[in-house]
Amino acid sequence: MKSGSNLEKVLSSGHFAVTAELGPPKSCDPEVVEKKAEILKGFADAVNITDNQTAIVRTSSIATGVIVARKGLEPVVQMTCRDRNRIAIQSDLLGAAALGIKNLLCLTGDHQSCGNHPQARGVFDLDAIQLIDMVRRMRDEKKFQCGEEMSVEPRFFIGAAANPFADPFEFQVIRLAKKVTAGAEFIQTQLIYNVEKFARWMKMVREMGLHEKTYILAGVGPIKSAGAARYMKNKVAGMDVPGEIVERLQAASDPKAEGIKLCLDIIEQVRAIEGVAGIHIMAIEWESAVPEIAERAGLLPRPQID
Amino acid sequence: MIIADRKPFEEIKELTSKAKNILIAGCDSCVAVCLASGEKEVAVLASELRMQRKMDGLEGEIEEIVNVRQCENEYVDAMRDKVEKADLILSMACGVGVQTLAERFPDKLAYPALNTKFMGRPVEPGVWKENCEGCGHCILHLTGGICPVARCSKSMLNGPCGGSQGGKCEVDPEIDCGWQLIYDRLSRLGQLDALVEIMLSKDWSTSWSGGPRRVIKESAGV
Amino acid sequence: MNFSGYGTVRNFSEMKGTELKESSEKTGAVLVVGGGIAGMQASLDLADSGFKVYLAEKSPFIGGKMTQLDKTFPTNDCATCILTPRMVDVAENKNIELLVYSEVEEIKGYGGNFDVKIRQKATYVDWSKCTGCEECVSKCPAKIDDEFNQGLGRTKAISLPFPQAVPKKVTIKREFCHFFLKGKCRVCEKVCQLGAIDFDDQDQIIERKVGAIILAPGYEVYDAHHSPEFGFGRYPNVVTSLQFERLLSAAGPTGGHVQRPSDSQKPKRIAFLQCVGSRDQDHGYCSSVCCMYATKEAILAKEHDPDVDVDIYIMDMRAFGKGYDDYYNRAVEEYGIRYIRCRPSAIKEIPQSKNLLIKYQEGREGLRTEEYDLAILSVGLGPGSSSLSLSQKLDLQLNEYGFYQSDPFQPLLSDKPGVYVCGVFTEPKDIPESVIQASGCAALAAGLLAEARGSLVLEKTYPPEKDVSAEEPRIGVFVCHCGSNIAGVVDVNQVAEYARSLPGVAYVETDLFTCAQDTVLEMREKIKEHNLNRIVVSACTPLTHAPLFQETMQEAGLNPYLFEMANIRNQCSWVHAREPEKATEKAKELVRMSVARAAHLEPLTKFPMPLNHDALVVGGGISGMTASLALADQGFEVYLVEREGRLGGIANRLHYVFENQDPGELVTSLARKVEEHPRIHLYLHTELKKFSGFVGNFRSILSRRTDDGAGEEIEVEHGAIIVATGGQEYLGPDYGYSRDVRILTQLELEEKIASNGSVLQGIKDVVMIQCVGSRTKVRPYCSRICCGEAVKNALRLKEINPEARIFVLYKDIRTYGFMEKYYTEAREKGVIFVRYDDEHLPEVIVAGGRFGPKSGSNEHQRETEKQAAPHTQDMAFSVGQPEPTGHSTAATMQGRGETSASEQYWDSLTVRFYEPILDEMLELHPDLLVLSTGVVPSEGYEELSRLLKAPITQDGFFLEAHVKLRPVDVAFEGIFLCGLSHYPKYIHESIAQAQAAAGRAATILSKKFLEVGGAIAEVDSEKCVACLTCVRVCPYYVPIINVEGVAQIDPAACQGCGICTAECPVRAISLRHYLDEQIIPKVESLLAGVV
Amino acid sequence: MNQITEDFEPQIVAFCCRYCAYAAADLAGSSRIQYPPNVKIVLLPCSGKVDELYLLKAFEAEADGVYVAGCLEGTCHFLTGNLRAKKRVQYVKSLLDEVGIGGERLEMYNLSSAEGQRFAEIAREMTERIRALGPSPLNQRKSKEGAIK
Repeated sequence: MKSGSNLEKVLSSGHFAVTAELGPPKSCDPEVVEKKAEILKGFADAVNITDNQTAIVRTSSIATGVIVARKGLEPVVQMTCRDRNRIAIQSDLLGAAALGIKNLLCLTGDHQSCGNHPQARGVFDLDAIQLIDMVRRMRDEKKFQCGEEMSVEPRFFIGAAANPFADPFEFQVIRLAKKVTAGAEFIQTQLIYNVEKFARWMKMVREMGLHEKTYILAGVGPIKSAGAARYMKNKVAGMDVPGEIVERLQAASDPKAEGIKLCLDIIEQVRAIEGVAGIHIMAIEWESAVPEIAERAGLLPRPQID
Repeated sequence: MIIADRKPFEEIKELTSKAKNILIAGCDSCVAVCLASGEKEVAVLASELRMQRKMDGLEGEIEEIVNVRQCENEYVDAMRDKVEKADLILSMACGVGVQTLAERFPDKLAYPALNTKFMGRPVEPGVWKENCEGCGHCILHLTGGICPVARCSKSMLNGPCGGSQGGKCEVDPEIDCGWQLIYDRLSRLGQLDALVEIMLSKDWSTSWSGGPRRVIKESAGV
Repeated sequence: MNFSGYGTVRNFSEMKGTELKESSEKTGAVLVVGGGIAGMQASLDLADSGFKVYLAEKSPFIGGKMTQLDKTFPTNDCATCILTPRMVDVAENKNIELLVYSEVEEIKGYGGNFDVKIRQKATYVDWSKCTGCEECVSKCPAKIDDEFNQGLGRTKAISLPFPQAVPKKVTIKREFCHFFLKGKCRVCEKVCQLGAIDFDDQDQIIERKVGAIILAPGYEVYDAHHSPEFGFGRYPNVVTSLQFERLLSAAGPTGGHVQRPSDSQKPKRIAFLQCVGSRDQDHGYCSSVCCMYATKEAILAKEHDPDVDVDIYIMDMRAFGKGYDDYYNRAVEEYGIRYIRCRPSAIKEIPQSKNLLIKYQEGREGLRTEEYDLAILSVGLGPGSSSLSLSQKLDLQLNEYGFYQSDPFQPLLSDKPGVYVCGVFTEPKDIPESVIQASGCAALAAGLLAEARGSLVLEKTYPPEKDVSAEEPRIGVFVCHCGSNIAGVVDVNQVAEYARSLPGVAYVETDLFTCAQDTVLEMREKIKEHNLNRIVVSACTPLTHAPLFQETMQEAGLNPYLFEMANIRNQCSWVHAREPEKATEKAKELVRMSVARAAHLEPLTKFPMPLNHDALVVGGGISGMTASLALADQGFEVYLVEREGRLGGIANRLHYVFENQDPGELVTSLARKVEEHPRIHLYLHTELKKFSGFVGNFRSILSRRTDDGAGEEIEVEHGAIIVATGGQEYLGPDYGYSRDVRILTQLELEEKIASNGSVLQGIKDVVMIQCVGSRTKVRPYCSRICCGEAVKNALRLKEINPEARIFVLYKDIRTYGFMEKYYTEAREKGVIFVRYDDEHLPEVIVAGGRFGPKSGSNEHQRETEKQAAPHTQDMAFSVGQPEPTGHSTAATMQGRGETSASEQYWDSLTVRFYEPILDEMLELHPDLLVLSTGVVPSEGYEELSRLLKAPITQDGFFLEAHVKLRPVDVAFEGIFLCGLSHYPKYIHESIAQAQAAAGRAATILSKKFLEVGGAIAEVDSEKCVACLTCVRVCPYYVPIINVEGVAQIDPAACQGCGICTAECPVRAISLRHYLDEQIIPKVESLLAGVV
Repeated sequence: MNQITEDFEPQIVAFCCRYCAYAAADLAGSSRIQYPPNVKIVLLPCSGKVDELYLLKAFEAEADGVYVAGCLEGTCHFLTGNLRAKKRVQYVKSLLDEVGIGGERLEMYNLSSAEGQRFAEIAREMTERIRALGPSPLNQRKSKEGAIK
């Protein structure tokens, strides 16, 4: 055990893991977080707390993670390289560990131009791989990035993201390998709507044996409407939403119900792919859908491991 | 070379509104080659200002001068006669030129008429793109001759982010994904292996982050 | 080149000393008969390469039929815009004697020495006095139909044919003149203040000695009265295409408003009837241009009024030239012009509305009737009015249609040595083909008379030029009354008075006609008397009159660039006639502007630049060999480079043409001549590797593969280069090609027929598919020769086995010109032609699958598609083809849809296609399927294009400088094109174009020096920052960054447009004669109000 | 204001290429097509010779309107000159807008040498346009003339 987190336990004991996502509010109201945590509690092994997702300012992911943990739900704190240099990141990680955070997802981060402060200077002192490497050395070698030693090390279960739909396709697998080498113990993927392409990607992952070195959680999520699907298809970089999906939602009499049905179909398909160790359900601002999805996908109850 | 672009006239009008005699100083170096300065752009701006000032009832003369490089003391010093007659030097050089003027003529106002943008090159007539941000430690030998520091929006060193799609950057589909270009070029050269290596944290102290920099060539010292 | 005339070299006599001259027994002059575009081109090429030219034209102006055109296809270039400068060049050329209103009376002698008599008709106007002011025209009481406007407008018995006419002189038409008819009037004589009218004028006989004669007498359009079924002359709203051209023209009788004659209303529905006077029983030939001009006129009608509906009744759309199919496609897709595949037999008029009814057959539905407001008869091209008498005088035999049909392998030669033929005289053809033939004739005549080159050309000498550089401006202002043309509106004296007050003006006078002979003579004296160093003529337009005054200045020892004109007639008195006071004010302003510019003018001199007189020819096919011989025969050294180890190119695979000659023999005889010619240096196994320099002084590196495989590099210097890199057969995988030995290309069939025709005797059923690899999405161009190939081979097969059934599946049969008769013959002999279109493509079924044409929406396809391997094994097909069980091999026309189970015939060859008249799918099992595959450029064309800076079209063919008037020149000067590298074409067309390329190259190579300088761009190397802007913007690729690291503009190549000067960010480039210091003061002086 | 507009005779400079626009102006003359006398032509070899500075200098010298006339697009005697001119005219229009003179006082036209009628139309169109806009804000000719008188 690297961290002793619930998520790490679930995965290492061979269970099919379920993680969800919880977006902090654009305010400092803790009740919003608490409400969402209550909804998700018992339906996921851990929940990701996003770090100023899409470069929009929100409550800090570490603080939100602590609130969530108080509610009895295990957080996966996300950490991006956009807003902090290596000094700030290390400092924040020490703080997070001191507050009991055990899971860390390391990301480069969406570009500041995507968010609500496009004039901000992007830091990008490190990239995601360099971040993973740094966190692993902090934990395993008890060293700061500069090489200095520390007495008590932060013990994180280190995660990273992967996007099977970005280009160049083949290179994304190489990049995954680099992340694994750097120290990524679990991987959460971009939202999957093109299962065929994901399966091809997984094939390459398996060929490189990466699925044996890291836990791969397939990113899934319900879509509320054909309009939302079309938006993701056309406007969101790094997303691959096939036309049939848009058409399927378009044709549905109750698009929301169809969106959940679609998500369940995809879960069923990705579960069958060798090397997929769990799913990561992204239902941002639709957290209430997570229990239904977990239930109908037959993923309940969640295992309790001591 | 250094690529620059003229400031909007509205802004130049503001900058010059209090001055009487104005000397517009162009530079025949990088900024002329990227068509932001040189005798012609100086004359165009001078003509615009003369007309605007006449309409606004402002007095004074607009003079024009262009020198070889506005970032060299000797060339700038040769402007002295004309500078003396002016209240304001409106520089159509890059930021380096403006600062040279300010330094050589400590009692004169030297204002910029251009926005200095980046180091780059023309990719087609009328279009210039950024290639180098002067980070101080070149790694082009590792990345197929394409700079990830300047040409990746996040200066990532280990490959593209998840926003790379169809060879384009998530920031703007007009921007090529620098990493796609690196990948394509190394794959053409059969050197994709190089990308498997993890590139560790970059030493940014050689860049602007290390404070204003200088280069010393001992042998060139007089 | 500019209009001033200083661009022409006057130093030919210096060439007498060069090695080009051997003896002077032949006469170094040429008679060109016909002043249309072909005659003008031949005259200019010869005059520019050291020969005296007499240009005889029967009408009172030059320019021919093209002067009447509004626009030209496929670029919609304005005909006047491109033609007028050319006419002015002819008129100004010192070595061309213009004999207009003249006809050949008698020709005696032989090649090298002819004596010709020319009758110059009486004009009843002394042209040495006439200034073209047209005062007489406005007063003449005899109104007549305007011939130039095809009778749609009115003119006078004394008139200028049209405003831009060259020469700009009036002529009295005796048959309409009141004085000649009734014995009194003479109004013109009274109003002419120059005394130019001469009622006693007589025809003159002019005698000249010439070494060669070029016949370019042109054509007449078919007289539509001879087809009474269409009602021309009876129904007012039936007009000819040439009349419609005048209605479209902004300078035409209606000012460019399309109106129907009966009521001057805008037509809403227009019909074109094609082939009126072509492709009928009396005219067994195709006029070659009508499909395209009708398309052009239809497009223009649509541009005039987008709401108009245009239908074109057509049999085949013959868009066989470069860019033509694209133009046709745009007509259909962008303009919505409807092409109806039918030939109506008559037009009927509705008497009340004067609308017109046309009946036509549509598919199986039978007759339909359409109603139109206006019907246009696309009249064909018939023999010229003087063709017959001319041919009789020379004892030349015209063909059944009245054209002089030449030998396809010697297309520009007549039967009479020393007499060359070009233009529509030999066959109906379009402008570029006429221009090509004319340049080719020039080359051949120059070859015949090579030894006499330079013996008769004029060198005009002027007194030494006065150095005015140190002088203050002393400007002489000459204000012209132009009779009453200016003075009737503008107060000329007030203008003159005002001019005296302007700074720098030393002398002012007013003239009745400044351009009158005696005034011009006096101007010389005034220049000397008043020590003038700048001249401003305030009169008409510099476009026509500057050369006259500039020459006068030179005669007075003043540099001709110290001249400026104020256009107070065309741009003032004529256009402000109702506002005399304002016009006078404006005239003063125009004079003020001209004086301001004149004060800043500087003298410019031209200087001689030495050049290399050798030529490099790339490509040793028929075109390359022909071009080489045409140059070598003129005395130039030629380096001929061929990539392969053998001369002949694609022609090595051709075996016969329609007229039965053998291209193989042609190749053999050309190759022998090339190899034996002392001036041709042949390099086989050699390619062009490097190329640099400018017109007159190129340097190339050739790379030759040697036997040891090492290769060697050869450096050659040359003054011009001819690209003759040819083309190759398209060999795509369409229609199952390369999958079955029974599927051949036309060339493969031709080889078969020629080598072993007897094996084909048993062939019963043959299908030919046209447009394979042509007119597709990937290759949208027409390969021009495939229809002829198919008809030619079909006729051969019919000869071998008259019982053979031959089906030709085609989109349009494009047997233009005299080839039409072979198409007719093929149909008479039972060859079946079935039309298909893009919606109904034929399908071929062989073992291995079903095949259509390669459909190509994918842009990358062209790059990636591989040429299918041609058959390497000897073709095993013969009578004993595998017989499908239970069926005869004979084509079974099964009909009706999908019923046949083609799988049954797995070993048979099946062709399925749609038959439009029956409206049914048919299926054939031919013994032979012949694919009429197109022509594609030779490999390496892209690299060559980059090397030469010679642009290519998107289809890969080299792009000429102007599609109509410069068809063998490349925009980058000194490079010329011919043969298939330019576009697919027949052998006779390649030969003519190769000779034309030689003729054009000779205009450079024959000069002892290139005269360069004048109004060209110049770089101030001190200011240049080598930013490359000029290099990138020059449309002629002239500027380079030289070894000193600054821009350099070759004075011989600069065209003087000034684009680079306006782009240069450091203002390092200036265009002489249009300096900023000359232009800006001109503008400022206008606005300064008072100088 | 109306009073001024009626009295106002704009000074308009037309930069014309030799091969088409200038020839069209000549043809308008030969055809005696009438147009207002406010337009004064400056002859250039090609519309591509027209420099941004020529246009600005004309306005600086108090022209009320300026236009450039070249060959029809695609048929420039010098291949691309008229397209270059078009871009420069567009650019100077934006400069004139910035300065406050107004880009609508400058225009680019294309016509063939056979279009004398079109030349006259353009001259009319431009004169009417400038007349409606009134004198250039820089135009002080009236007062100068007054002073001279």
